[in-house]
Amino acid sequence: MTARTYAAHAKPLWQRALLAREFAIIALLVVVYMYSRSEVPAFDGPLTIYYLLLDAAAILLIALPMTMIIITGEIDLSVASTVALSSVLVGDLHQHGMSIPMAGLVAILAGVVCGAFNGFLVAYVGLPSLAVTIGTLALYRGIAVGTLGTKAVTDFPEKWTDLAKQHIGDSSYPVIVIPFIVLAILFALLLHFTSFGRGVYDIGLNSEAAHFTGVNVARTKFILFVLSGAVSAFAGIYITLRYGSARGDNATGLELQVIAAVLLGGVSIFGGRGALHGVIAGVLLIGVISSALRLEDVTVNVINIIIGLLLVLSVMSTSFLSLATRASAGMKKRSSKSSDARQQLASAHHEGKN
Amino acid sequence: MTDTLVAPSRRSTAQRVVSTILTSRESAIAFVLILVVAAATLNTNSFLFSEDGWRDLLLTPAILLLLATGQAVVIITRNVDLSVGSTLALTAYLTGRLFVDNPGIPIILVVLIGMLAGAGLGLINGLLVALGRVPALVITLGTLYIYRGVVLSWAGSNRINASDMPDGFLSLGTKSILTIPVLTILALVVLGIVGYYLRTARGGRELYAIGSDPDAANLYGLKVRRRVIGAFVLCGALAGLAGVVYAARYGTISSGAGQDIELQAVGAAVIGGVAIFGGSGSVWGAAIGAWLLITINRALPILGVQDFWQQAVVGALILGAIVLDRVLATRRSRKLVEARDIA
Amino acid sequence: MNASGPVALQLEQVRKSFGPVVALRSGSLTVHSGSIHALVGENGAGKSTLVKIVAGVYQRDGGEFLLHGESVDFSSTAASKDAGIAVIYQEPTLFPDLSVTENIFMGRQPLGAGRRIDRKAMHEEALGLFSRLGVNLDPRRLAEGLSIADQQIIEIAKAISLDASVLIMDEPTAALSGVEVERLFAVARSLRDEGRALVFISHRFDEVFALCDTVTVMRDGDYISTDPIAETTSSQIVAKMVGREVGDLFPKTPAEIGEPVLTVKQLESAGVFHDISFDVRAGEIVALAGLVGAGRSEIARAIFGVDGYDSGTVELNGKVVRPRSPRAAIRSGMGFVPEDRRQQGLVTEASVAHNVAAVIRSRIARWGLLTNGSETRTAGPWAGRLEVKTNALDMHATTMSGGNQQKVVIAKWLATQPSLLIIDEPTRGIDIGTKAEVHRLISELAGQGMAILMISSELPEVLGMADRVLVVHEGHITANLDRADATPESVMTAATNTMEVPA
Amino acid sequence: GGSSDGGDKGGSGGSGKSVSVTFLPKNLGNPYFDTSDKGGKTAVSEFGGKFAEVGPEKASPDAQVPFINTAAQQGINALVVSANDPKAIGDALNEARDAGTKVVTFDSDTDPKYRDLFINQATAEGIAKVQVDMIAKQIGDKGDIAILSAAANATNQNAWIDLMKQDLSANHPNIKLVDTVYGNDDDQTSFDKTSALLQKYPNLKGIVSPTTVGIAAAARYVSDSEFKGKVQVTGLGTPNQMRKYVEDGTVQAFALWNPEDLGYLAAFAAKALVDGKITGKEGDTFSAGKLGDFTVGKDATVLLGDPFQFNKSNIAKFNF
Ligand SMILES: Nc1ncnc2c1ncn2[C@@H]1O[C@H](COP(=O)(O)OP(=O)(O)OP(=O)(O)O)[C@@H](O)[C@H]1O
Ligand SMILES: Nc1ncnc2c1ncn2[C@@H]1O[C@H](COP(=O)(O)OP(=O)(O)OP(=O)(O)O)[C@@H](O)[C@H]1O
Ligand SMILES: [Mg+2]
Ligand SMILES: [Mg+2]
Repeated sequence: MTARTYAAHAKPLWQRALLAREFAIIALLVVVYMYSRSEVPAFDGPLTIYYLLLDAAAILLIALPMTMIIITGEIDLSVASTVALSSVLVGDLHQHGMSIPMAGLVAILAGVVCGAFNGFLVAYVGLPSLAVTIGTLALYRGIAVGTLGTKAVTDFPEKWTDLAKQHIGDSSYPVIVIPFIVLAILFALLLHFTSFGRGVYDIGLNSEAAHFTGVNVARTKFILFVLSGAVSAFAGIYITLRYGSARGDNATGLELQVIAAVLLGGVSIFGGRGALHGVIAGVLLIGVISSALRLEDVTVNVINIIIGLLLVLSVMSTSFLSLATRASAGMKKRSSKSSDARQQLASAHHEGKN
Repeated sequence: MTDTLVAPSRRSTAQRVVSTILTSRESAIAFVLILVVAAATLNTNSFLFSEDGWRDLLLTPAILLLLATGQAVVIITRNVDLSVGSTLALTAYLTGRLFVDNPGIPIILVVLIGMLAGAGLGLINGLLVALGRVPALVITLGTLYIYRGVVLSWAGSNRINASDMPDGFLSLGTKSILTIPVLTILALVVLGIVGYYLRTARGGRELYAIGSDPDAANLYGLKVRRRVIGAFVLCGALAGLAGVVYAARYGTISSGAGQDIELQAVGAAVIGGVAIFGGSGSVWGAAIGAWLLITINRALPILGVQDFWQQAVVGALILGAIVLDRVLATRRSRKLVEARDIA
Repeated sequence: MNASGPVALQLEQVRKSFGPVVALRSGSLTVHSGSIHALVGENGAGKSTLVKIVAGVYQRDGGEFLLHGESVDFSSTAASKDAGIAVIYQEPTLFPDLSVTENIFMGRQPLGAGRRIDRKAMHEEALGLFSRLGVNLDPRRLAEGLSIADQQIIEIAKAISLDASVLIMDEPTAALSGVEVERLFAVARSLRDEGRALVFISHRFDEVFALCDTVTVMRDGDYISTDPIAETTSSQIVAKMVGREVGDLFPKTPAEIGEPVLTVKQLESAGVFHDISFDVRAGEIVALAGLVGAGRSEIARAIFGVDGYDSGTVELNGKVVRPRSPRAAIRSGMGFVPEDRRQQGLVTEASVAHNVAAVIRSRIARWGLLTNGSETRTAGPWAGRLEVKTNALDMHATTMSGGNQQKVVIAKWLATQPSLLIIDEPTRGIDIGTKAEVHRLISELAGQGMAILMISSELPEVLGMADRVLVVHEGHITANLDRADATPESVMTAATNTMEVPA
Repeated sequence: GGSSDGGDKGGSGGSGKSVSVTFLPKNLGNPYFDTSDKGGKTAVSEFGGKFAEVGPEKASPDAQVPFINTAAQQGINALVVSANDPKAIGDALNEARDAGTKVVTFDSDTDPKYRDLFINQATAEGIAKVQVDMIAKQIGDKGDIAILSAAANATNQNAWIDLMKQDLSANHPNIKLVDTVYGNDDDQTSFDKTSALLQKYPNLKGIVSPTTVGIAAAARYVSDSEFKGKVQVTGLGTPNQMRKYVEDGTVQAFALWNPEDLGYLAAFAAKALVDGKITGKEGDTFSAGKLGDFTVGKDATVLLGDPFQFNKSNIAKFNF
């Protein structure tokens, strides 16, 4: 039998790159950045990039695991509460005489436990992640607030609080970008260049088919939630040191900021679609916009409106795009939820979600 | 929910009703609520047996009750509305502004305008979700920011004070009929109407059908989009009403009103047995869930639990509720599968 | 069974395609009031598509569609319902969270005072429908957890309660028992006698001949013929359906049968299947036959570890396979081509290369790292061996025809070089040409010593391909027939009769 | 280095030219700050500078930091800030100072090392004392009282509460402080906390709320409850918020300084710093427009004056 051979790609590289959604976000980021540099007073100063990265660092970090979780079609709303819990732990332990590295280690372990608890309920008990993490959002935050009560721990050694804000050499980049870059590379390798990462996409596109091809759906989700807990805890340590203050109400509302940025970065809330470079661009885009608007003395409310609009518009644009392509393919998409009740009974792994 | 197997049950209607009530999720939550009230009352008599204690027990949950009712309707259609807190802030501020800018404006008109404004915001959500085919979670996350930003820009640092609003309106916040606060009666009437509609009107049942299986609903020929939009409008209108109630109850309104209340509304619905993926649950359950959340918040300090721990208790409650649901559902379906062997 | 009433429903040259897949090329159908019209054709002939166009689920790309003589164009199922068309879809469309009564009356519940739903009247009406259909169902129970047969009954009750002038039933009997089928037929006849037009789709010829008065045959999206039932025979119909000699569809080549590869011992799963024991040898093709809903797919899923089971063991090449883990099954040397390739077999929104390499990707990774390039290089030869038709390996599987998709699924599993391949409904919804290719491939694989466990609802396929036939009925194996003993009669008896003693 | 003057990072720095002053309140949407910032704006326009008001939605330190950073980037001449945390925003403030911005805190201070000057509305002792005196008088110097504060770690509130406790135990042995609860400067939370307090302590005689949001919420709750007249509410509030409750008798008296004057003074102090007239040294003097001359005290602190008591007889004269 003379086997057929195939081209690897239907379209040339430049077309594939241009049509990708990530490209649009990166292009928008570049445009907004260039515009701000030339039009916004003081935006081209040396501090802009530094502060922008300091502010965005926590979101950038947490966005890494969040991207993967959303690609599997799940969501983690408890990240900011994990940040707070980790912050409170670092503070409390430090107050009781533990060194910062030790306290940080314990906090990361606590983050792993938080993530594992979410992951267990979602992946192995089969509960919807939206409901589970709304619950743990309140639970973890409650433990954080309860632990410190009225106190705020602020007497951190300067060695450590300075580290969180240090510049790399003489550059305008803060040191925190180093762990971020290391983690970003690891996550990018994991998501885009391993079999595990392929499984993550498969789960989001069709978790039933993934299960049938031997992807361990439950374990994959569990691991992602654990990663999310660990990275959130790390971000919690960073936030604590950066502000030199451990409080139960640190990072309130951060979860929605992370999710907004991830979605803006081109990840589909339905799962199965998205890439880390888009997400990073999404976070930075929000950072650049907020920073430029603040420099223009625009108040936070207007910034919020703009970010909200951007989010709605960007999501609508994907859905219109996909609607258009689907229409041109003449396909009526049947929902991924099987109409057959048997599968739901047969295995708890396939939680129907839309 | 009836647990009967394949063959028609031979039990009488009365028996069936009794057993349904006894085994329902709503009564389980109501039971927990009674326990909480009893424990707090044993500890401090005045929690229940004082004029103010009794009034607060009934009155404090009114706002969340309205929000949870609307939220439950949306969740039943397999959607969610995160923007209710921002909607509440907008309509609460609008209420105050109406009184400030139009002295002598009839109260009933203000209530209507508040509800209409809320309905309008709900309509925006509904249109974006139904026509844009974008998940409600994302859309309403976006409108949460946008609506909140609008109040902040509009109100700025302006605050509406009690002295800006007529006494007739403010007294709504505390007036009682037969010891039952007026606002509670209002919330209960709304709850009754919505609950009755969901249970006995065709449109209400269609909401359940849509949430149960949206594709089947389409195949069946139900007007899915219209109903989903309707659910969002209702939810918005109730959030609008909640805004008016907020103004009457608290008397001061700033742009930060109702921050973070959206997750409480979703939590109340979930605790009350509304499945997060639609199709089942009732507004009664959501209402009792709201009542429980608020009452626990009030009871904890009395029970000697520092109020810093309240949020943790709420979280544990939500998790307990969904895990319980899963356990019961698994048990029920196993029974149904095994029943096939016997049949 | 003759001169019936005026033409109720008429379709002429209706066309419909889904992207590159042409589902209907020239669909034509003329149904008279007061008659029961059979629509037959092989899997994928386009019957359901035709039905869905009538129902307003899909809009036709071209052609005529007349209802009671008037040209119509339904944009939604609501519109067709209003026009008096009731449809039972092939796949049940129930609301699992609602009671069976509500499922029947959704959107048109009887109303009492104050436009309030009159539950009592509704339940009574439902009970009336159930007794007419001869079933004993609690009108208040939830639809969740109903067996396929019961679900189908609800669909039927829903359709007949609509009081429609045109009633279309897409394989309503596939999961029903003999008695239930008889009841349905009685109801159908009485509806016909009331002057309604009925369309009946079934793969069972005995039913077609017992119930219908006219038959239309379709093949590959084309209209073939319409004949009065009295003037045709089943072999004529089969010939029209298939369009060529049946024989060359099943190029079974004898293979050397070796040692047992798969051994299943007393597999048990409450409510699903019971006491399942059998083995499959190297080079052997074993078919699981039975009615839809008999539990064959469930057995296969349990063996492969997609579902769990309560007790029993599965051994591959003498080693026990860990339950509930497809990974373990794959590692031990199993492959599984599932019945629903869009939902279970493929990630349709991913590329061909991604799908073909899906199972073996951890093997082709270097130092744990995987690139698109290495996937494409690995996938290419396997896609080529199966002659998958696509212009590039990064095309999404969404755009492919069913037959091509099936080839991708098979390529994916062949790439793992399994010692046992389980194939559920290997040729469902595949055109005739590809069908023969798939059959040839299965034979060839068996010839190379692979053990094959095949599940098929098509009797000719079972009889043509299998070395041995296991018949499943309600979760029990009711017959174990050698190729020589397997006849349509022996298989059908075992498939419908519980009393049969397992061989 | 408070006196470094490398302030040409893109702003319009340098004395003599127009001075840019940015007010950063604890949060937006707070009428107290609205009033004080209004005073600041008046002052800035009097000396012909450039005024801006920015701030976060929620009163939390991490939300204030980006605004401080922005001020540093803009190279504005002076930042007038009410701190949500004495330490958490400190480093950011110092960075802004390094970039040449003068930092004046008002209303709520940071650690002295993070700012050039603190404009104190009144001495903490004075504020604590006036509140203790008011409640003691209103409840007849005996009985249970509770405190409804703002956020659990608000600097100024906590300082006053500590001083009030000392004053109570030293001078008012028959008054018992039974609880301190936190309303987070949120209307709804403060309201519900009041309700919980009254339930938990049926014998409560008085509630002291050293925060404007808290006192209004407590008064609103009490005014409609069976406790009206039985439980006294006092503390720090603005006349407009409290007018209704003073008139209907729920509240006999409450205290506050004039927040508008506070902002006004802060702006002039900022200007004096920018112009190099003062450096924050004890004994420095500067003039603040219509308010007259002020002298810098210990720890680089400038005192506005004594708190003022509002009651039925004088409240009609005030509108802020
Ligand atoms: N939504 C869809 N998207 C793409 N292709 C489709 C879709 N629905 C049907 N097809 C294709 O159209 C063809 C006809 O399918 P159809 O379901 O009408 O066949 P059928 O005659 O009803 O078969 P069966 O006897 O198996 O029910 C098949 O090749 C099928 O794969
Ligand atoms: N709704 C349901 N919920 C749970 N179990 C069900 C349901 N419907 C059917 N089952 C069980 O699943 C078994 C078979 O289902 P299925 O239709 O997959 O069988 P099959 O023989 O593989 O048929 P097919 O020809 O469709 O492949 C039945 O014996 C029944 O007990
Ligand atoms: Mg079909
Ligand atoms: Mg099957």
